[in-house]
Amino acid sequence: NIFERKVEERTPYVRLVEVGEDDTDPATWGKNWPVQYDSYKRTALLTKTRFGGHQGSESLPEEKIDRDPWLKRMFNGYAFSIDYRDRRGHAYMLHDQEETKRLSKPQSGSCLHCHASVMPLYRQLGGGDAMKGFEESSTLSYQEMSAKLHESGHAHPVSCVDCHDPTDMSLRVTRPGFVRGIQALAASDAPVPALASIQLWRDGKRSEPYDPNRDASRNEMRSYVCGQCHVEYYCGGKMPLTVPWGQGLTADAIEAFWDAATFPDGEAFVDYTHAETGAPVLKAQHPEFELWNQGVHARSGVTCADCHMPYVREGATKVSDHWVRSPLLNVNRACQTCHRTSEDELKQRADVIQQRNYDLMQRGGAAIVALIDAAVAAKANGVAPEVLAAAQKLQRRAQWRLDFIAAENSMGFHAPQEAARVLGEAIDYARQGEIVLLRGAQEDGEVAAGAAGR
Amino acid sequence: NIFERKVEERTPYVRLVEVGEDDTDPATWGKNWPVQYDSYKRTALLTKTRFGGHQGSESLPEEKIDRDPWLKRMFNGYAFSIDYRDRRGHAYMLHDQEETKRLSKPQSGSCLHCHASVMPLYRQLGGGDAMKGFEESSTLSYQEMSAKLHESGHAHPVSCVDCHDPTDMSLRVTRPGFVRGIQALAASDAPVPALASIQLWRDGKRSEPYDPNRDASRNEMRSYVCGQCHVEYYCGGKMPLTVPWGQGLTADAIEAFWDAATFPDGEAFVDYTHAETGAPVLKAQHPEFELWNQGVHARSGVTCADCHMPYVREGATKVSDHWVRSPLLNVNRACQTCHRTSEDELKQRADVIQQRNYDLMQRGGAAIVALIDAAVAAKANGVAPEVLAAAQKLQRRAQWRLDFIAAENSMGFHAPQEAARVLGEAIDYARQGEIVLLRGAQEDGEVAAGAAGR
Amino acid sequence: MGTLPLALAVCVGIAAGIGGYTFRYAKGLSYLQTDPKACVNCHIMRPQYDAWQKASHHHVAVCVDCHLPHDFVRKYLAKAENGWRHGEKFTTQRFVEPIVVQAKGRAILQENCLRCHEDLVHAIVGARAGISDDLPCTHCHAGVGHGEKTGIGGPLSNEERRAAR
Ligand code: HEC
Ligand code: HEC
Ligand code: HEC
Ligand code: HEC
Ligand code: HEC
Ligand code: HEC
Ligand code: HEC
Ligand code: HEC
Ligand code: HEC
Ligand code: HEC
Ligand code: HEC
Ligand code: HEC
Ligand code: HEC
Ligand code: HEC
Ligand SMILES: [Ca+2]
Ligand SMILES: [Ca+2]
Repeated sequence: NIFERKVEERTPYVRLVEVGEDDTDPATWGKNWPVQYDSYKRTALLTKTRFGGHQGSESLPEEKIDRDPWLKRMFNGYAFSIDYRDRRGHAYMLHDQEETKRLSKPQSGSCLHCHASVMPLYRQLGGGDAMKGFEESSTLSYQEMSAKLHESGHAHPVSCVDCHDPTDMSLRVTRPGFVRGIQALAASDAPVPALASIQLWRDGKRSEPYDPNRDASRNEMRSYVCGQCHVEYYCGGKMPLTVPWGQGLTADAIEAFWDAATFPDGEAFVDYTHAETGAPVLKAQHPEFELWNQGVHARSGVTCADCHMPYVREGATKVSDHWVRSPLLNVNRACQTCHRTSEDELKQRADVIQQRNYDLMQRGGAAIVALIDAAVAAKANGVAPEVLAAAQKLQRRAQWRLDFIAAENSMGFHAPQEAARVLGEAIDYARQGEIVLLRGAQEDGEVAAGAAGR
Repeated sequence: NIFERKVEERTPYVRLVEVGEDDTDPATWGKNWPVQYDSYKRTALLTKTRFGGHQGSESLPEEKIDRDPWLKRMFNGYAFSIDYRDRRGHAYMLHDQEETKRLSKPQSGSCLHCHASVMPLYRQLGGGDAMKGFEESSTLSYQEMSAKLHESGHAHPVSCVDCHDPTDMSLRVTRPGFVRGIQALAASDAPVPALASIQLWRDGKRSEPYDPNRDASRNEMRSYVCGQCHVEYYCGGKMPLTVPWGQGLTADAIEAFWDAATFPDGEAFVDYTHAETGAPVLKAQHPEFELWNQGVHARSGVTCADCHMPYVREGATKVSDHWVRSPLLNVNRACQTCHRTSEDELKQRADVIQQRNYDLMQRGGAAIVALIDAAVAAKANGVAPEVLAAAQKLQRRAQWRLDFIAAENSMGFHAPQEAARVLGEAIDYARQGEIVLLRGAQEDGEVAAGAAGR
Repeated sequence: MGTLPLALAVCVGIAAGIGGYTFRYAKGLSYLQTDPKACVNCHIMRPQYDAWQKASHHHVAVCVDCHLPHDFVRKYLAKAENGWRHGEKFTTQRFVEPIVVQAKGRAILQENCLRCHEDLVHAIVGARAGISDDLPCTHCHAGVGHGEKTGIGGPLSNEERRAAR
């Protein structure tokens, strides 16, 4: 093609020091890329927006479970009912994990998968094979793994090497959990309108499994690097860390995946048994990548980095702002290059979206509490087992959906309509559960159990 | 406004014949503006999309109440349970109104407000004063008014003169119902992020009431002309045609307006009493203008005409396509002029939005039917009056919200998240109503009635 | 502008088969000028012309700065090529509306963004970047030339003129 011309090859930086796969200390990389390093360090600053950043003191983010008591009620029987706080900047990820009272219950060594620059340790554990070390880690307790991490000298929060190839600084993903998850997604036939490279791979030979580092476009990598961690997961002792995308990325598809899943011991998959109702329920964690995928931004090729790491002019050059934070603190760069409207108007648009989502979510909170209350009462009155079972099934569906949006960190912004749809279903299932119990109490378990069947 | 640019070019024309306020026959105007007239006549063509246009035969659109039986159940006790069909092109508006079996019940003469080029008749009735004639019309029966219309020779569907000032062809609104509604909105302090001219008027002297024809921007007029008819209304015999915007344009604000409204005889406002449950309920009609106002398109200054009457290049000039129809039949002109993506992708985006809305709406239908069933059963078992009253209150809220989205004609597209939020609330209230009845049946009306209070 | 390239382009253009009619109508020679007015000799370019005047670059860049390649020979080849294609399409009215920059046109755009802004963006035009990259400048800066997307839909097609089902 006569129009092709090589862009003038020029190294965009001078390498003062060599960096390699085992250099997890960002300070070392900072010698070569001081601008990015400086902004990276700013993630230690306290940020705060209406729903984002964190409320609470510099020392400790606010307890979500105190702010929204229905969360605590929903998690009754699980460590999240002990301590569950606002998230904050990347600089804190390791510290905040080590501080959480959730560790008063046994936790898996795999917790470090997303809270530290853990790859060298995985390789060490697996005798050079990171995948092996990754599986190994789930058999260790958090405390054992944590000790090894500190010995190994790699006790850093997410670092340059986790997202960048040290040879050429291009983006790459490193996390085994994500790689397995995205490969399962590619192998499925779930629609992926926002991830073109997966469709391309599906249409191809499929001789080798989908490899994000080989097959994804640069633009997709700008979201994949975040998808390494900002995703729903199972991270307990009974099986290796699992990212549940084998049937798709929607709340419904992931629920179907967990419903079909079994532990190695053959038992049906479950996160915990609700302390008051006895329902075998699921826990959703920060499905940012999953929800974003359902939105029109994702469909339009707008990536996490576009909004959370917008380019910023630094003197004579433009660099990616590594101060990963709420875009609402940065609307002119994070939104206005694409949206030609006032900063104020853009903030209001986001706020309207978040307010609607917040209201519907609180409605869901009231509904789930009512269901739990009804179940407790019904048990006290000796409700028929099949009636209770039907109600428990509905509680599982309702909680999953409510938690999916409550645990997601954009207060619905990443996919406004989808988030509202999921909350609408959550409310319906919670109320249906209550109805099943009330009908049951009227001595017709039949009808009730029937009514509950999907 | 950034979109003003899109409407700058004016089409030159030669006036072959004079047209005035009483020229309701579009053929006359067509002599001056043949291109617009040609496309205007195309509204007689049968159009069909997945959710838009109309299913059914050339002769008669499909019955909505047969396709979705829960609609029929919801409307039990009201004329809409007799006959309620898909809408179709403007050319049919008068014919379809004259054909509907809803006329087997007494209907107001004001029905013609939005189905015919009725202004000359209003002036005639009011002895020159259209506003007076407009009020007069509500005291006449549909049949009386219809007879006058045909005598008067103005029996045409919406015509040029209804949207255009014959002196200079500029847009103008003519319908008294709309003018009163928008003036009440302006006088209120409800937020109007999408209607800048109202905010301007509010910030001004307010010496005279807001006048859309004087105060609105040209871009706003591109939606106002449609807002003359594509709005929620009361159109019965007990008071003049009312457009209920005195507290705002959201489903909640309009509900609050009706809840506070009374008929001249002092009775509380109600559309009908549900035949099975006895609930005093509301009927929502095509709130396109209201829902559109809640969406990001409206906030961005994207008007009805932009999508439903896109500019079409005619040689060196451009004209507005007067073949008002579904934009999904016209994506390259209706969407691609603003969106940098393929026709196929845009169709899919709209389809995903509509599918989610459809699913949630069907869920709402199941919930409302369950509530009505429960009420019937409870009445049979002699439920306590205060319990029934509480359930009826909830039925009114639930039906209003469900109908607001079901009667709206874009299947949620005009404001996807808001539509889902409203449906989520509808489901919640319907289920709460059922719960109140079941609890009531357990001999504790107290709790129940309490639980129902907002 | 020198006569050699002009002659060259005209030859190429004519050889490429520009109908005399179009050439007169559209002042096909306009393809050998840099004056934006030359582009609006085709009313079809009017929306972009109007929008360009209100966009951020109108005082620093004209149409050809962004839409035509800038090394000598290819510039005139492209002009002739476009001149022929646009002209041909314009006379036959066979083109998709709203007009949208095609892949080739996008590559030229990207190249021109870099031509003027290389110093600023060298840091972000990383290893996996370049003009064949899927993260072009217009991913974020689509508005630099014309602000919001411009262009209008074409006239009703024959299918549409017949019943629409
Ligand atoms: C179109 C812009 C946009 C895109 C794309 C986007 N986000 Fe966001 N994100 C936002 C906004 C706006 C918020 C709300 C921030 C707030 O409430 O202060 C948010 C919130 C968040 C939060 C919580 C931030 C805080 O300060 O608490 C996280 C975490 C997050 N997003 C991660 C992601 C990830 C991971 C992706 C990609 C899979 C992504 N986002 C894609 C705009 C975006
Ligand atoms: C290795 C795991 C990991 C990766 C990779 C990662 N994050 Fe995070 N992110 C976290 C953790 C853990 C936290 C919470 C830290 C805390 O609360 O102490 C967090 C917090 C955040 C926040 C909240 C910041 C605030 O001020 O509240 C945002 C926004 C965010 N991440 C976005 C992103 C984006 C965008 C990417 C990709 C460019 C990304 N993250 C990549 C693990 C990760
Ligand atoms: C797949 C990635 C991943 C895994 C595995 C993971 N986390 Fe996190 N964690 C995150 C992200 C992303 C955030 C920030 C978003 C949020 O807070 O919802 C976070 C936030 C946190 C926080 C701060 C907010 C809070 O919840 O109080 C704590 C504490 C935490 N994680 C502890 C743990 C523990 C303990 C485990 C192991 C059971 C674990 N994490 C496993 C990704 C992960
Ligand atoms: C959570 C993921 C993540 C981490 C951690 C991270 N980066 Fe980046 N970095 C990105 C993304 C995303 C880009 C944009 C790359 C692109 O657009 O191709 C980027 C771009 C860069 C670039 C290319 C120029 C530019 O600014 O766009 C450099 C250099 C860079 N990062 C250096 C660093 C250094 C040094 C560190 C550690 C101090 C670091 N990065 C940590 C995600 C990360
Ligand atoms: C790289 C480009 C880009 C960036 C950055 C971006 N957007 Fe968007 N935004 C889009 C596109 C594309 C759409 C889809 C509609 C369209 O095609 O214009 C969209 C749609 C939206 C919508 C309507 C759809 C929805 O999901 O509600 C809102 C609201 C919005 N953006 C707000 C924001 C805000 C706030 C930010 C910053 C936090 C932002 N956008 C950042 C490109 C972007
Ligand atoms: C951004 C584009 C857009 C705007 C602005 C818009 N609409 Fe729509 N409208 C649509 C789409 C898309 C549909 C769905 C059509 C379908 O399902 O076939 C629709 C459907 C409709 C329908 C039903 C059409 C049919 O074929 O059944 C009506 C009536 C309607 N809109 C009226 C309005 C009115 C009145 C306004 C302004 C108050 C408006 N629309 C603003 C895009 C728009
Ligand atoms: C005078 C009242 C009136 C005005 C003004 C009006 N409409 Fe309508 N519109 C109707 C009626 C009545 C129907 C239904 C006709 C039928 O079903 O027979 C309708 C139908 C439609 C449909 C459905 C067409 C189809 O193919 O299904 C669309 C779309 C629509 N209108 C959009 C608009 C837009 C956009 C405007 C403003 C430019 C507008 N209308 C102005 C009364 C009006
Ligand atoms: C404020 C304007 C307005 C008033 C008043 C009004 N209509 Fe309509 N009517 C519309 C619009 C807009 C449509 C098309 C959208 C739709 O079908 O939902 C429509 C559609 C219809 C249709 C075709 C679809 C259907 O419902 O079967 C009939 C029949 C109809 N109206 C009858 C009536 C009757 C009878 C009255 C008086 C009680 C009336 N209209 C009053 C605006 C109005
Ligand atoms: C339901 C409302 C409505 C009706 C009825 C209507 N028009 Fe229009 N017309 C519009 C709108 C909206 C525009 C766009 C005006 C603008 O952008 O300022 C328009 C524009 C025009 C223009 C200006 C040039 C152009 O095409 O934009 C002419 C001329 C015109 N209409 C003629 C007619 C004729 C003749 C009739 C009757 C056969 C008619 N109109 C019926 C709404 C209507
Ligand atoms: C006159 C310009 C214009 C037209 C015409 C238009 N849009 Fe948009 N659209 C926008 C703007 C502006 C936004 C808001 C996001 C942004 O700022 O880019 C948007 C947002 C959207 C969104 C995301 C927000 C939401 O409500 O879901 C979708 C989907 C969309 N448009 C589809 C369409 C379709 C389909 C059509 C044609 C039927 C259409 N648009 C016509 C300008 C337009
Ligand atoms: C600063 C660079 C720049 C200048 C100067 C410029 N354009 Fe463009 N032009 C663009 C970009 C970027 C696009 C693609 C816009 C998009 O992707 O929506 C474009 C698109 C177009 C298109 C295709 C329509 C479309 O939306 O894809 C035409 C035609 C066009 N330009 C003509 C012109 C004409 C004529 C002039 C001079 C009056 C001009 N351009 C000046 C950058 C420019
Ligand atoms: C002979 C009439 C005519 C003239 C003169 C003209 N154009 Fe065009 N232009 C067209 C037509 C017709 C198209 C649509 C061609 C197509 O769709 O392949 C077009 C398309 C374009 C496109 C987008 C299509 C693509 O392939 O990317 C750009 C950019 C463009 N013209 C720029 C210009 C510039 C710059 C000038 C002046 C130097 C110019 N045009 C002069 C008729 C013309
Ligand atoms: C002929 C040289 C030239 C070309 C070609 C050019 N630019 Fe520029 N651009 C400039 C100059 C000079 C400025 C500074 C203008 C000013 O300060 O007002 C500028 C300013 C900008 C700005 C900042 C102002 C704004 O609009 O936000 C952006 C962004 C930009 N250019 C992007 C681009 C992109 C993207 C392209 C390719 C589509 C491009 N430029 C093509 C010369 C050029
Ligand atoms: C992912 C989004 C994105 C992409 C891709 C992108 N930019 Fe930018 N660009 C931005 C943002 C955000 C700013 C604002 C930076 C600031 O305000 O500090 C910017 C600023 C600029 C400026 C103005 C700098 C100034 O303040 O004077 C120019 C010029 C520019 N970009 C050119 C380009 C060119 C050329 C390309 C392609 C090589 C490009 N951009 C690609 C997001 C992007
Ligand atoms: Ca989980
Ligand atoms: Ca009504």
